[in-house]
Amino acid sequence: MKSNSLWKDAFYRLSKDKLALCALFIVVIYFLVAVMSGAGWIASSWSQEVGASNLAPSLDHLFGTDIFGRSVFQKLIRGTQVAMSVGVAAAVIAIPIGVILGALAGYFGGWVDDFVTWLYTTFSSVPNIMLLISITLILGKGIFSVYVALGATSWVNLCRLIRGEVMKHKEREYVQAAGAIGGGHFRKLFRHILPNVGHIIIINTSMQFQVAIKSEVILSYLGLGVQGEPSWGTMIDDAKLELVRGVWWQLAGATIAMFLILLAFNILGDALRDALDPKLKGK
Amino acid sequence: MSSHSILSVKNLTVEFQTSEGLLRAVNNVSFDIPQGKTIGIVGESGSGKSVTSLAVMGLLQKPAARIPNGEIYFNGQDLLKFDEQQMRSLRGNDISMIFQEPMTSLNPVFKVGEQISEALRVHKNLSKKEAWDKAVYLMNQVGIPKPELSAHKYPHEMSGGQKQRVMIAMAISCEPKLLIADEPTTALDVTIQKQVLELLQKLQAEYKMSMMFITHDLGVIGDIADDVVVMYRSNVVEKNHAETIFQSAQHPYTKGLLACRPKLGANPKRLLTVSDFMTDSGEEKIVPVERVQVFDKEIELKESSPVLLEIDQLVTQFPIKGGLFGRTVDHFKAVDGVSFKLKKGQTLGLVGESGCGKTTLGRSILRLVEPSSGKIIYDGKDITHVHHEELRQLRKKMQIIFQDPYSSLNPRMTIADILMEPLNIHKVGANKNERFDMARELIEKVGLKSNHMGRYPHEFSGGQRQRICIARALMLKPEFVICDESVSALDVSIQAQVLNLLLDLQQEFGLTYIFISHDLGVVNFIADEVGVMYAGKIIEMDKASRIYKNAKQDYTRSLLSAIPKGITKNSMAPLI
Amino acid sequence: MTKYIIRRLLYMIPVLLGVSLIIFILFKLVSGDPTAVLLGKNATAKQMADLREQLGLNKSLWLQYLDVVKSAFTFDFGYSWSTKQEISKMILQGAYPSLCLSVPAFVISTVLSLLISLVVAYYRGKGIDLFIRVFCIAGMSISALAYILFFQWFFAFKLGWFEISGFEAEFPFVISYIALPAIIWIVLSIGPDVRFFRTVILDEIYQDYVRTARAKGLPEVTILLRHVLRNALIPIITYVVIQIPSLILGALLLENFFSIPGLGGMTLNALNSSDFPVMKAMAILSSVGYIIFGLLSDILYTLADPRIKFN
Amino acid sequence: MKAAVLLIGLLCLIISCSKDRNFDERELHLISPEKIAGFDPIQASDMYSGNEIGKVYEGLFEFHPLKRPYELMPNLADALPSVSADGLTYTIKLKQGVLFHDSPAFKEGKGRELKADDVIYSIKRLADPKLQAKGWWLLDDKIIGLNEWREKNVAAPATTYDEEIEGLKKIDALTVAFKLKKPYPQFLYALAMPYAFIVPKEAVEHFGKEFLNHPVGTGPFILPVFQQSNRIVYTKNPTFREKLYPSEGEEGDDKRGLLADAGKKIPLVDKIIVDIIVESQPKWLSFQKARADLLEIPKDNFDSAVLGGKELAPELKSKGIRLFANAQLDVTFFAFNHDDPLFKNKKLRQAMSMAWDRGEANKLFYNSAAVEAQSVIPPGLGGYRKEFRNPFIKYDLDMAKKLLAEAGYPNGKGLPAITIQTRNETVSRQIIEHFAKNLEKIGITIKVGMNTWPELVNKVTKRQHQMYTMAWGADYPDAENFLGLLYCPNASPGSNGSNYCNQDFDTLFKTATLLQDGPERSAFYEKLNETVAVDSPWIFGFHRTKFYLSQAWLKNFKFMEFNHSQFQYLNVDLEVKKELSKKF
Repeated sequence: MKSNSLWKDAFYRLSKDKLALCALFIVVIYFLVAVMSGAGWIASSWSQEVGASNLAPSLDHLFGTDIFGRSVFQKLIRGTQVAMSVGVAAAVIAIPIGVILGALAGYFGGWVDDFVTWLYTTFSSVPNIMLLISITLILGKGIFSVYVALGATSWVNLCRLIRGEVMKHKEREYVQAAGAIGGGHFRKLFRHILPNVGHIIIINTSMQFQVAIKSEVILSYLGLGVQGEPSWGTMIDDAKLELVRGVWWQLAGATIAMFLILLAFNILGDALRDALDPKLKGK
Repeated sequence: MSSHSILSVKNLTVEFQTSEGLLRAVNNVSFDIPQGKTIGIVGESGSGKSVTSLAVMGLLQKPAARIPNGEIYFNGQDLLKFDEQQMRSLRGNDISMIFQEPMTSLNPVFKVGEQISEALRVHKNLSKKEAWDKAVYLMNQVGIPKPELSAHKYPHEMSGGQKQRVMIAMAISCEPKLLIADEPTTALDVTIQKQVLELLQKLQAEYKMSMMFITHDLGVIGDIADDVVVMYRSNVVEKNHAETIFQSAQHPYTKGLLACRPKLGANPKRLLTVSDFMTDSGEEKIVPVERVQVFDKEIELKESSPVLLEIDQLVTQFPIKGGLFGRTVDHFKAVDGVSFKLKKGQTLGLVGESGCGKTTLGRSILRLVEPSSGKIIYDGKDITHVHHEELRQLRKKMQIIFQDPYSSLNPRMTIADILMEPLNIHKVGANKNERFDMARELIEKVGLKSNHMGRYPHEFSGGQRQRICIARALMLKPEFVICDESVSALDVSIQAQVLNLLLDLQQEFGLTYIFISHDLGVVNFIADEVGVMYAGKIIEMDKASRIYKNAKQDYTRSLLSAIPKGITKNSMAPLI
Repeated sequence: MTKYIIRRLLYMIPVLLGVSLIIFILFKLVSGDPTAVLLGKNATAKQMADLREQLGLNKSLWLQYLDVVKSAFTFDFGYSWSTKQEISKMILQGAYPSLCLSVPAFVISTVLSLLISLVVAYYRGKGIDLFIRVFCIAGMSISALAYILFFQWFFAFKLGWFEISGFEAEFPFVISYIALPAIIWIVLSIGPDVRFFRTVILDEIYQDYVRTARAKGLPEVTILLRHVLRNALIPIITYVVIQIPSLILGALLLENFFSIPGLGGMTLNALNSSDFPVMKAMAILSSVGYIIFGLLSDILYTLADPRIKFN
Repeated sequence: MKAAVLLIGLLCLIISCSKDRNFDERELHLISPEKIAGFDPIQASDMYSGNEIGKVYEGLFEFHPLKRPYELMPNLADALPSVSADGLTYTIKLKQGVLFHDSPAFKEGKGRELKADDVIYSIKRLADPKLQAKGWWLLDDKIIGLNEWREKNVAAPATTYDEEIEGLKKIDALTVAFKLKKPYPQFLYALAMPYAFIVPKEAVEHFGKEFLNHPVGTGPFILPVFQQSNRIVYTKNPTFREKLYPSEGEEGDDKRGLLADAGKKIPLVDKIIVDIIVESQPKWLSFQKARADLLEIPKDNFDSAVLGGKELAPELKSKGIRLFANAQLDVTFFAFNHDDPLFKNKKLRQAMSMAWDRGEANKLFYNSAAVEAQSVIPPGLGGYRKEFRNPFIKYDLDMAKKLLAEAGYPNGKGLPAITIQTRNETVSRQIIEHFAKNLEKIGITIKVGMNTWPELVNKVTKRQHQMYTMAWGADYPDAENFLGLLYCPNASPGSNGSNYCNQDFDTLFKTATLLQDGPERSAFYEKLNETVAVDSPWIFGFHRTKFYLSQAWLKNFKFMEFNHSQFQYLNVDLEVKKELSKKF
């Protein structure tokens, strides 16, 4: 019995897109690296000295060594964990808030909608960078605050998108039909509407992911990033002082590592949108 | 190639590169359009008729589409050998086209006057002023009132019919030799459809154009086409003079098409469909005689049955917001004091043009929209204000089938899930297996196969989806079903099948229907009693047969006269 | 329309109240007790207590919130804690350099992106489309910091094309100072812009009215520039206009690295010195900007799209 | 093609927009790494503000630009003061004919002469409770009647300056007498600090809250209006008094050419242009492009400027650039919070101190140019003894492990992770990372806590930290300024952020601070310094070295710790500049 859900369809389309597959491959690799270094299987000895201070890249040290003689390559690997976890955590925080608020507002309208609209208008009115910085300051430095800060700033966009989409779907006949067979609000919203706006969440998350990774760099530059763990942000921050004395490999390493994953996410995001957005289907 | 042909298509084949592989949309199609004549191309959706017209216009999406063989001669020149530059000077100038969907085919941000004058400025080198004047003249020609003013309007400020008139004005602006009309009236109400058809006829004569008229509804082109080409599954199955086609169609598919449209004044028990004439593989079937019989439906049958539904002075209004704080300043009455009674087992047809309030009425009765005043009495019980559990229980008895089979099924659910959902909600059936069996039983009743259960809605055609909708509505074994334009979006051939299905089901389950449609022909076929709605009110209500014979209101009569007769000018309807 | 504008302006009140609340809560928690910093390393406890009283930090929370609300509506921001300067004056002085950088960079990048996305849309699906898309995406996948460090070293120092850092208000000297940061800004924003514009334009290109235009025999370029662009402009306007208030905030990193005395650097300084009044002022200012330009974009939207009426 | 031409044309246009160099005027180009808040002397708490304020304002005394160790000389005062026998009354006579800058604040816009009243006004202003001066601590509880006057005005709607104060008396139009409550040997240093620079009442009243943007002083340069900008341009003060370049200095100064301008009227340059550049890359690049005459080398550019810690890179040498390396009067440290019972354990403190490889840190962070701190007092101040060695700063892992075991945490077992708070700067972070890496070897886990400056200060003053790291720079050349960091009454919120309390130390310190400068006091200081070192109240870090690079054409530069008045002595050799500029 052959059956093709829209998701399967989308992934079928995705699998035809070689560029997107490459991107997906890179993302998966990064995730694997992140998980493995998180579990301590690889790069667990990043804090060990492997050579003299600031050695240039060579076959022994792929990306050279940093000021303490630690392997930049190992730090890069370790930094992957921070970058990916920042993205995941931001999504884990932002998605429930954004989706629930957006769905409730879009579905029920009225004062619920007024309240949620007010909430996200207010939030989006305050400059993002200020929210980011002040939240990290409140919660104290460290990776956890970075998670929360990024989550707290990225739900807004998702909420707005979900709200709009739910409003659109609420009027669709299949939702009316669910009402006509006696389905309640809960069923209409969660069983019918939300699965149909799921692609928005996926697309948005893939976009937010790279925003999160980039924000980590800015926060690190401001000295508010992750501490006690190498992250790409702190590596680039180090580089701003090292570059003039010719130590370019930390910057190069972190930039390349970041470049690859951001590129992959961007391409994947585009491909996902093409594959999942029914509006573009068949074009 | 006959020398008097303006367009001559020879052995045209069009293929599309899709993710599933190569798809042949048009296969070895040949036909001619004689100078000054109209040729009708008929076929159901997906039969390749629109692709053919786009191939003629050179508007196929490259590189997805390719033409492996064939020739298209226009005025003796092979268009397929033209480059884009040459095609462009031809398009809108010598060959022009009208599309099905006037709502989206006009650019929403330009004034219609500008849009009409655009082609004139490109092809005829007219100045802005000259082109505008010509546009106003053309708008007058196509019968748009106050053309000077209307030229300044934006598309959204016009009705659907007017938009299609604008499209026509645009198409004829450069006095083309060939006009391609791709389902120009499908999206319009019947009355408007009739006007547009008349207009096209008039213009054709005036401008001495040739016309290629594409439709799924043979009935529509009865009045207008000289020759008819019937397409079925990418192939031309029959082409001949219109009269010949109507009188003695050769191909079973053509016969089916001719027979499937409900005809006024001749009420068969059920409609004939293509499948009555032809097997799935395309072989001819012998039509069983008893299915062709014509007789007036027995009315007295249900006279004695009890009243199931009584509507009393029902009003449904929507607030109009305004003022500084979005207060409600006024109300728009979509349903304005409607009353009627419906007996058990009967079918009430509600007809009216779009915006007359018929859909709101249907939803108000089901309490999907809250009525503002009046009473709904169902089975002797006032249900106007029941809530929660009571309302939920009511849903078991009252169901609705929506218009658009594409949007009324949740695209993320399998058919089994869709059909089992009402059972889940109302806790019918002991367990999942039992529910699944119930769903399977019904899906077979509506003419689908049980192995369809695991599929998703987008894997089905429009007609099949409507069957699924019907099955879903019947899952809870309701007594009363509202069919809201349930067949309007379907091709005529499919429409007939669905109508038959509805009748069969009514008989089997003893259902009571309210059947809402803009097509009086369809309503007349299916309903025992017909109510004509206009501006939120029922202006006339009578037995179906009587409405047809002696309508009291002018409005009703205009609706009646707009129904395509499905016959040519000089012949009566052939009945095989 | 007047009614609509008034209503939207009135909506500013609840939003501003909300913004004030967020700012108050965040910065109240962040800034904690600023007195130790404001008084320098040798401050005495007595002095700190006096200052707390002076700054109104001993007032009830409710009254302190009211102060924030008051300044949100009166635009009276008072004096900076750390520099003792009048904040409105600081903002006025910082706005010019910030705008000198952000406005040209913003305009150029928007126009350039639009041009690129039209080209990309014209050649959609072809090699050039893919190339430009990948190029844009690649451009936005590099951290701003990396661009700054490299461009400054290479273009300003090695090649000597631009001033390394600094700012001069006078024209035309200002160009040599802002050109490089502006270029970096453009490089950074072209990626997301092109990606958005391209999507919007492609959404339109597959609409029925484009087919109608083709059937009229219009050349592809005319269709793109006249029919498609005009419709695509509607979402583009919103996207562009809503970014304008962020121009006032300036570019934090760019201003810092190129020593442009703008509002970005000022905000950063304020954050680093717990200068609550300055942060408050900047947050309020950009929120008001956001609301006003939100309104403006809605009005432009309505002007660009005849289908939408004010209601 | 067209686009390319257009682009090149545009580029040429941009390049042509750069300003040409000025070789006709003696311009001094300087870089300041921090934003300047404003020009109010009483708020000038950091060195960089002090540098700017010192160009337009002057104090009664200043440090001699050439002599070392630092020596005070009269500036606005006519001579060093006469001090009463009990050391409590200082009588100071002012120079005659010193004019304030021309300003609209004065009658007819002409700057008037400096009077004794201005001195009294400026000191009162420092004490004004409404102004919350950052420099108040200098005079807090020092001058008779000043604290009472301050208290009285806390609640008053406006401060009244008219009231006479006993300790602050005008003797005649040009003479002031200060009466102190108790001996305050650092009093003259206090008067030499920017906080106590002299401002005219008229300007303060005329400009009101905007006074900080309209500096009106007596200094060698003028700045009519200060704008929040990243460039400050000063011009020579045309009405500046006859002040001459000193004709004597430290030994060898004449050989270094520092006395070439002896006897010339200062200031020696016509204009000073200060660019504020925060980030180190543009700073360094600007200097290399000759956009600045003097550069305090950002630590991390050291390698590319200097080879092997001594020599200048050849491409810099060839441009005539010179390197100056000078020990700073400062100390860096990791402070324990002695409130924390954990750190009452002396052996733990010592173990931690001995596990840190200071030699490596010196190499990594200070290019091996810093001096390892044995205790609090930096070299160059009375109380520092070169021979003194603190046994507990030696890098000795075995010893450290042993001490740790004795402290009750063998191999770090049972010891919780320790968080060190620091400022959110790259180098601070790296130093703690290095420290943490070292301590890991004996089994101690260190975590980093990054803070904005205000946060760090807050945590320290509120005692909400386990450990923190900071550097302390001298306010004036007296070891009291350093030893006070461990004085119990100074505990948080005072300057003793580690809340270290040691009764013996306190008693000794109290006695020492009342003594006037001299060998007796130095002996006291030495004792204090060396006994406290062994107790390891902090983990001592370094006394850092500051590096400056100067262009060949910059004359008379000599490193100064308290350099706010230094710039008037600098000179630019235009000939050399014109010649060398071709090389850039």
